[in-house]
Amino acid sequence: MIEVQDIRAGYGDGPDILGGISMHAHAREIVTILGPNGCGKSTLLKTVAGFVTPRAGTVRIDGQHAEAVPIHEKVRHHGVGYVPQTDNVFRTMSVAENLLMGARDLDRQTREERLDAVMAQYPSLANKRRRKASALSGGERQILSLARALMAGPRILLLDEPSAGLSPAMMHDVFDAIARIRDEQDMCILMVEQNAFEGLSISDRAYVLNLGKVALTAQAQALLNDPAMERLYLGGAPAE
Amino acid sequence: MIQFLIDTIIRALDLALIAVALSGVYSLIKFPNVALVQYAVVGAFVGMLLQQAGLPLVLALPVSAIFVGLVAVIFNVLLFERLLTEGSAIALIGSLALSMILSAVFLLAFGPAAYRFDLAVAPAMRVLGARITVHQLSTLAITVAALGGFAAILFFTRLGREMRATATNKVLASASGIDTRRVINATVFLSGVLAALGGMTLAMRGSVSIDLGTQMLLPVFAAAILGGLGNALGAIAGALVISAAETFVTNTNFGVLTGTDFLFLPASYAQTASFALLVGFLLLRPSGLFTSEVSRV
Amino acid sequence: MTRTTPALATLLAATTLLSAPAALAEITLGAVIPLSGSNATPGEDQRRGIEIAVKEINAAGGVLGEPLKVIVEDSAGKPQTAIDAARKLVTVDEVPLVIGSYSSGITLPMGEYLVQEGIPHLNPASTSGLVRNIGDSSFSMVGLDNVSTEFAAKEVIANGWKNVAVLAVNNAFGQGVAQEFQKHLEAMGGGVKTSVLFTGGQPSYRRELQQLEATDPDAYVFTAYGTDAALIMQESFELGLQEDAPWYSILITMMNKDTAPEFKQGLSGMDVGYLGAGGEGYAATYEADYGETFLSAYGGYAHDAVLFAAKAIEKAGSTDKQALLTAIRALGDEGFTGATGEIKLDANGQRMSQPYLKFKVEGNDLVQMD
Amino acid sequence: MADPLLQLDGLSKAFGAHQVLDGIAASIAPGEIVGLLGPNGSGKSTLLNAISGFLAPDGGAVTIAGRDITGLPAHEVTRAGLARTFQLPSMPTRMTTREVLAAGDVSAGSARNMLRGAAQDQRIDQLLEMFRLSHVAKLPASALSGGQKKLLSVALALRGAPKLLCLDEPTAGVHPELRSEMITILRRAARDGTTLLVIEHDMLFIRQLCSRCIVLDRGQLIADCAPEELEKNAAVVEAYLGKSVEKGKTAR
Amino acid sequence: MSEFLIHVAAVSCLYGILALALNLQMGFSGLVNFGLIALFGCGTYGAAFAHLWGWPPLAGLALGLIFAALMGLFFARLGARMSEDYWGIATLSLAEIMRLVFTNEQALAGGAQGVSGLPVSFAGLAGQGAGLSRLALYAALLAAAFVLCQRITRSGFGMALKMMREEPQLARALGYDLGRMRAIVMVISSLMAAVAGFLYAHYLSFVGPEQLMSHETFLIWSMVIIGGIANNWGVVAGAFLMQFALAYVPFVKDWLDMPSDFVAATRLVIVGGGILAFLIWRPKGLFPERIGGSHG
Repeated sequence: MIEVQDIRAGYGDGPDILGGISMHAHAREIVTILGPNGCGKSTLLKTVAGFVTPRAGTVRIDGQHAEAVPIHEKVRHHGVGYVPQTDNVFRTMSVAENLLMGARDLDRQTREERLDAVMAQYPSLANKRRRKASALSGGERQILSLARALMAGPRILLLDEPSAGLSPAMMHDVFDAIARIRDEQDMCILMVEQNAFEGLSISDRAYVLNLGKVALTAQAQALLNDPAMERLYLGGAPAE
Repeated sequence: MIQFLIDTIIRALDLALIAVALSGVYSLIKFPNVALVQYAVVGAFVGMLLQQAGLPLVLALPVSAIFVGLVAVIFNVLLFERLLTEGSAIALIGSLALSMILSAVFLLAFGPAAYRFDLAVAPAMRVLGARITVHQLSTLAITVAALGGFAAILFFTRLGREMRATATNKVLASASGIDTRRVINATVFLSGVLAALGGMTLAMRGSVSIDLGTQMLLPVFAAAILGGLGNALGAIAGALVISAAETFVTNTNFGVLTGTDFLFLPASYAQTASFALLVGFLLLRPSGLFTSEVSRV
Repeated sequence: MTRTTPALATLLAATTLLSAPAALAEITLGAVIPLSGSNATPGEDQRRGIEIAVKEINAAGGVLGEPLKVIVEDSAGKPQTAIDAARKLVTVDEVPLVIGSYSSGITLPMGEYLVQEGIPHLNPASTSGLVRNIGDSSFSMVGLDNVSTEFAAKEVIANGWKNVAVLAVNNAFGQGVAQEFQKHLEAMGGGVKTSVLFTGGQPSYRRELQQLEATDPDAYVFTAYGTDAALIMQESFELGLQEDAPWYSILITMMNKDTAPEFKQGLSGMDVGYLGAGGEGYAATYEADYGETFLSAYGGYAHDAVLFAAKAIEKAGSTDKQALLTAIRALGDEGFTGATGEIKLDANGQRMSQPYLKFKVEGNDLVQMD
Repeated sequence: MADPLLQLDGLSKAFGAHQVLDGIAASIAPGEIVGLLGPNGSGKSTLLNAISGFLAPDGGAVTIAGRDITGLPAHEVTRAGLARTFQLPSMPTRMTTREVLAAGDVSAGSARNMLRGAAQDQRIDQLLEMFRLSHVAKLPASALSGGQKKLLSVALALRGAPKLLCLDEPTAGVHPELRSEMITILRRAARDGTTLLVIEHDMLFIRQLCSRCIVLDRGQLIADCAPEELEKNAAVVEAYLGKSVEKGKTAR
Repeated sequence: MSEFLIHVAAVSCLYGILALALNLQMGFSGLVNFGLIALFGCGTYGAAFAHLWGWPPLAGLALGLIFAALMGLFFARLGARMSEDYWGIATLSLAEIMRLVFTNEQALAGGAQGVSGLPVSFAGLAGQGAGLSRLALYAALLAAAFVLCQRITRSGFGMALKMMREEPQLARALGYDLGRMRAIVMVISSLMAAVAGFLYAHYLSFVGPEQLMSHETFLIWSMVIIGGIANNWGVVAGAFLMQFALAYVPFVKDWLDMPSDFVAATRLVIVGGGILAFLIWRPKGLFPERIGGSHG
């Protein structure tokens, strides 16, 4: 569903952060992007999402060119959902309002139905629907952000470090939720993750980036069993 | 005392609409747009021209407000979107420059004289010993209605939700499918409408000349900053504080201090009061009076 | 290199402009008056006065046989602009004499500049007592405030108003009027409860008016220009200040034109006499040319300043500065009759006698009282 | 152990309700190279900011070479002998690499140097050479690659001959060639007497360089041991991998 | 040389000094000062007080310099805690407070009517001598200010200023006391502005609050932006360009026979439009900053 060909990208007048990356992801698949800080993981995700326009190369969604499509259009017309790393909720707005933000284009009835469905699925949110999002814990925010992205009924989900700043228990909850979403909704999930083992344990495939290039790509299970992972999860270049 | 309260409220009326407009736009595009005070003058002049052209006042007000809203959007698209890529200070300088150009346009089109709406003027009513004029009441009504309408849009409509969402988290807003540029321009439009109404209500109470914008600039800023730039409704509170300070400075008889019967400070010290308050405030609490957000480092 | 091109081009263009001299043989005078800013109305009146005077003189054969021309520059109501304008007149147009300006705050610094340059200066409007000190090549075509405020104070006492509140525009003129008026009134046994100076161009003067009202005076005495005065009158009407006590205007023609009739009922005041004996012709021409009556009292003085200057040049026989100064002094001694009556100058070069008039408002117009 | 160079006593910092640093106590002896580890969000960068004066801690004390520097502004901390780099070194767009290095000598900022020429050429040339930056000396510093910027920022930090150098991920995103360069440079600095505190994810780097590691998790110090012992440390493995986590066992 | 040309050139020199001062603040140190005219006003009112109190003119200069240094320090102190746009508004406010106080306090330098009759420098010289002597003096001072700015901005201190402008965080980590540097920059540039103000007062022979209108500050801004931010040559060129452009507006009015409001309006348009046009189409100005200007 996502096909990226030879993209180069960077910010402003700065150098290329992505130096020609190709990758792809299908429906009902979690693809994780790994790599040390500064390797370009987040930039790749942002380029796929449409926050960054690539300097060269193509991004296709469902076979259609989407390099120059800004994120809000992708969300509304291409079935893309995006969850940023930090600052991933509208802090000054209530939980219910946060969720409704995810379902802007739906008619009232569908919106209410989805809202009820989400509340049923994540009871921790249901109890706090009138609370301001700033009052939620980190894990609850992550779930809220995920739920917000799901409200629009996307087919592709882009997640930027969903485990950042979470305690292991919360991290489990979040990753469980992500895996469930893939299985229940046939979602295509592209995820950037620092926490390699946790991330890989729910992933199908992974790309390891280094210095703006794909250093390694493999099935998640294969990577998990790779003895080099000890080094890899801490960010070293696997080529050594 | 009653007179003090009324004077404070009337002065707050001068400031509130424009200050709210300034703060509202600031929440989305993080630079203080100085040209907004000039939009108020545009609104007043256009409103008066429309009335002269035979439009009844009830029509002239909204038509002029919408016109100014559109003008604000045009300037935003042509000018400020570009300048903001260079930074907020550059956009601020650009808005100062735009203000100067607008002044020049006013000067050529209207000359230096002061203008008023064609309104019947009646002597003030006495309420509890204080004087209130009809136009003060009608502009109070317009201002309250406009601010109420703005608050209603902000809190009860989809656009308002999107405005608040974009203000709190622009990235997430676009990730939720919001066309943030459109939301920003909608807000800019509303700010133009508010500013124009501010200018027109001022003109209904007194008169408008080309200097109005310059005179309003700092008190309006003081109100908006005191209210916490970006906190639209805080600007109303800011306007009240500023106008109370100004009214105190001009309404107080300092004669007792010097042993004379009457000693009033020059009324233009009212402005000095608001600037001094502003500078003092910025020194003590650079983020404003009514900011609730804990900013993260 | 290309970068400097626009700058060079601008300079070149500017210099070309500069070096295009007035080819015609003309006698050229300069005038600096407020054509923009809050005094634009009296400024326009002055411009008309000058225009009429130039026409009259040229119709009668010009000065020294040459056509007369007056270059009018805008002071914009700002000293700096006025001095720059005067500098342009003196150094570029090389005029032998400059007329100007309107308000004392402008006339003083500009006059001092002209005195330093040794260029004769004719003051057609400013009445501040400080004008007397500008210098010995500066002359006034109008009587100064010490005379006018004394007249006003007498009027106020005669009306039975003992304690008054004074409102004056915050500039050299207004400050002078307020001080002089208070001095004269107190000398006559009256008193000023408070003097409020206001800054022009505001959207509202409620604050100043409320300060005045708080002193509960017998009458309000004020002096203000054009649209500022109009708003003051409107707001004092709205606030009911006109019901409580009468209003009296010093130099009433400055404000009458811009104020709507409903806000100035019962207003009285004084002004310089803008028409002396022999001024009827001027009034008639003015109305014929501009289709309305005088905008202010000061057009006539500007008009007379031009006539006075022309006559002095004739007398001097040239535009040489020294000769012209001598001629001006001589003319001031022997007296000269213009539209505003006889102009005789004292040793300080100031007009000695000055007609003043009492006015009251009827409808939209000023009616002269005897 | 000799008198500690850096001493942290119960250092705490909270952002709103979120306790980012929760009573950190540690000490570093002169000449040590210490790795500062911990998963994302564990408080490493906050700790560095609190030590270096970029954040005022809520409680606790920081002592460097016996001097209490708690709550001092950043420039005074630097002058007390502590230099630091940033995780994402952002460099000026309107200054060349050479100019940035010229500004790196803090004495330049005193009024005395106001009229003195900027570039003490030889010293800067040496630095450019040493940090393999000669070929980019005349480029705007912002145009350097991520790795070059990291080298430049280390060069800047070392110019003041600090007692303690705190590095925030010095090799992340750095090209392998420059990476070994960086290690050489840091080793040399250590040999010359600079004490190092390094935030780093790369275990290889940690093993190559560090004699000791301290590990943070959720604002608390959970381990202080040699790098070899990390894998055996249950708390560390749990914090990093979450492998042996059972629900309910987690803190808070 | 025409006297008017000498006049415009002389005023351009004074504005060149002001533009250099603003450039030092804004161009090299990133200090967005919208109250520059207040520092200029310290110089003009220093001269005015000396004149009023019968002091020799040079005492007025000393007075103006002291005022300016104090005011500059206060500005710097304010800037310690504010983001740049807030600081801009705060400095604008301070300049307005100063203007309003001088407008309303008659006891203080004449209130709205200002102080006139200050001795004009070199007034005693005959013919064009006075004008040319003034021009020579101003040009020499402009050259001195230029050399000073050039030296400062190319020195190690200049590098430190640029570092503060672009990467304040990094500058702090390097041990720079930004508050102190801001104070030094503000004092130096304030003194420059005050010298220009003092000379201007003794050139115009008049000091009044109208000279402190905020439009004057923006005029100097336009010189810096059009000439080239952080380029000392550029801002001096900008000062001359703007002064000449403005000085010739009245001639254009005569030429085109435009109404009198044309002059005031055209000045506003030249300043405002110049700023906008350059911000949009050539944000680096006519003479862009030379990156790496301190070497090679």
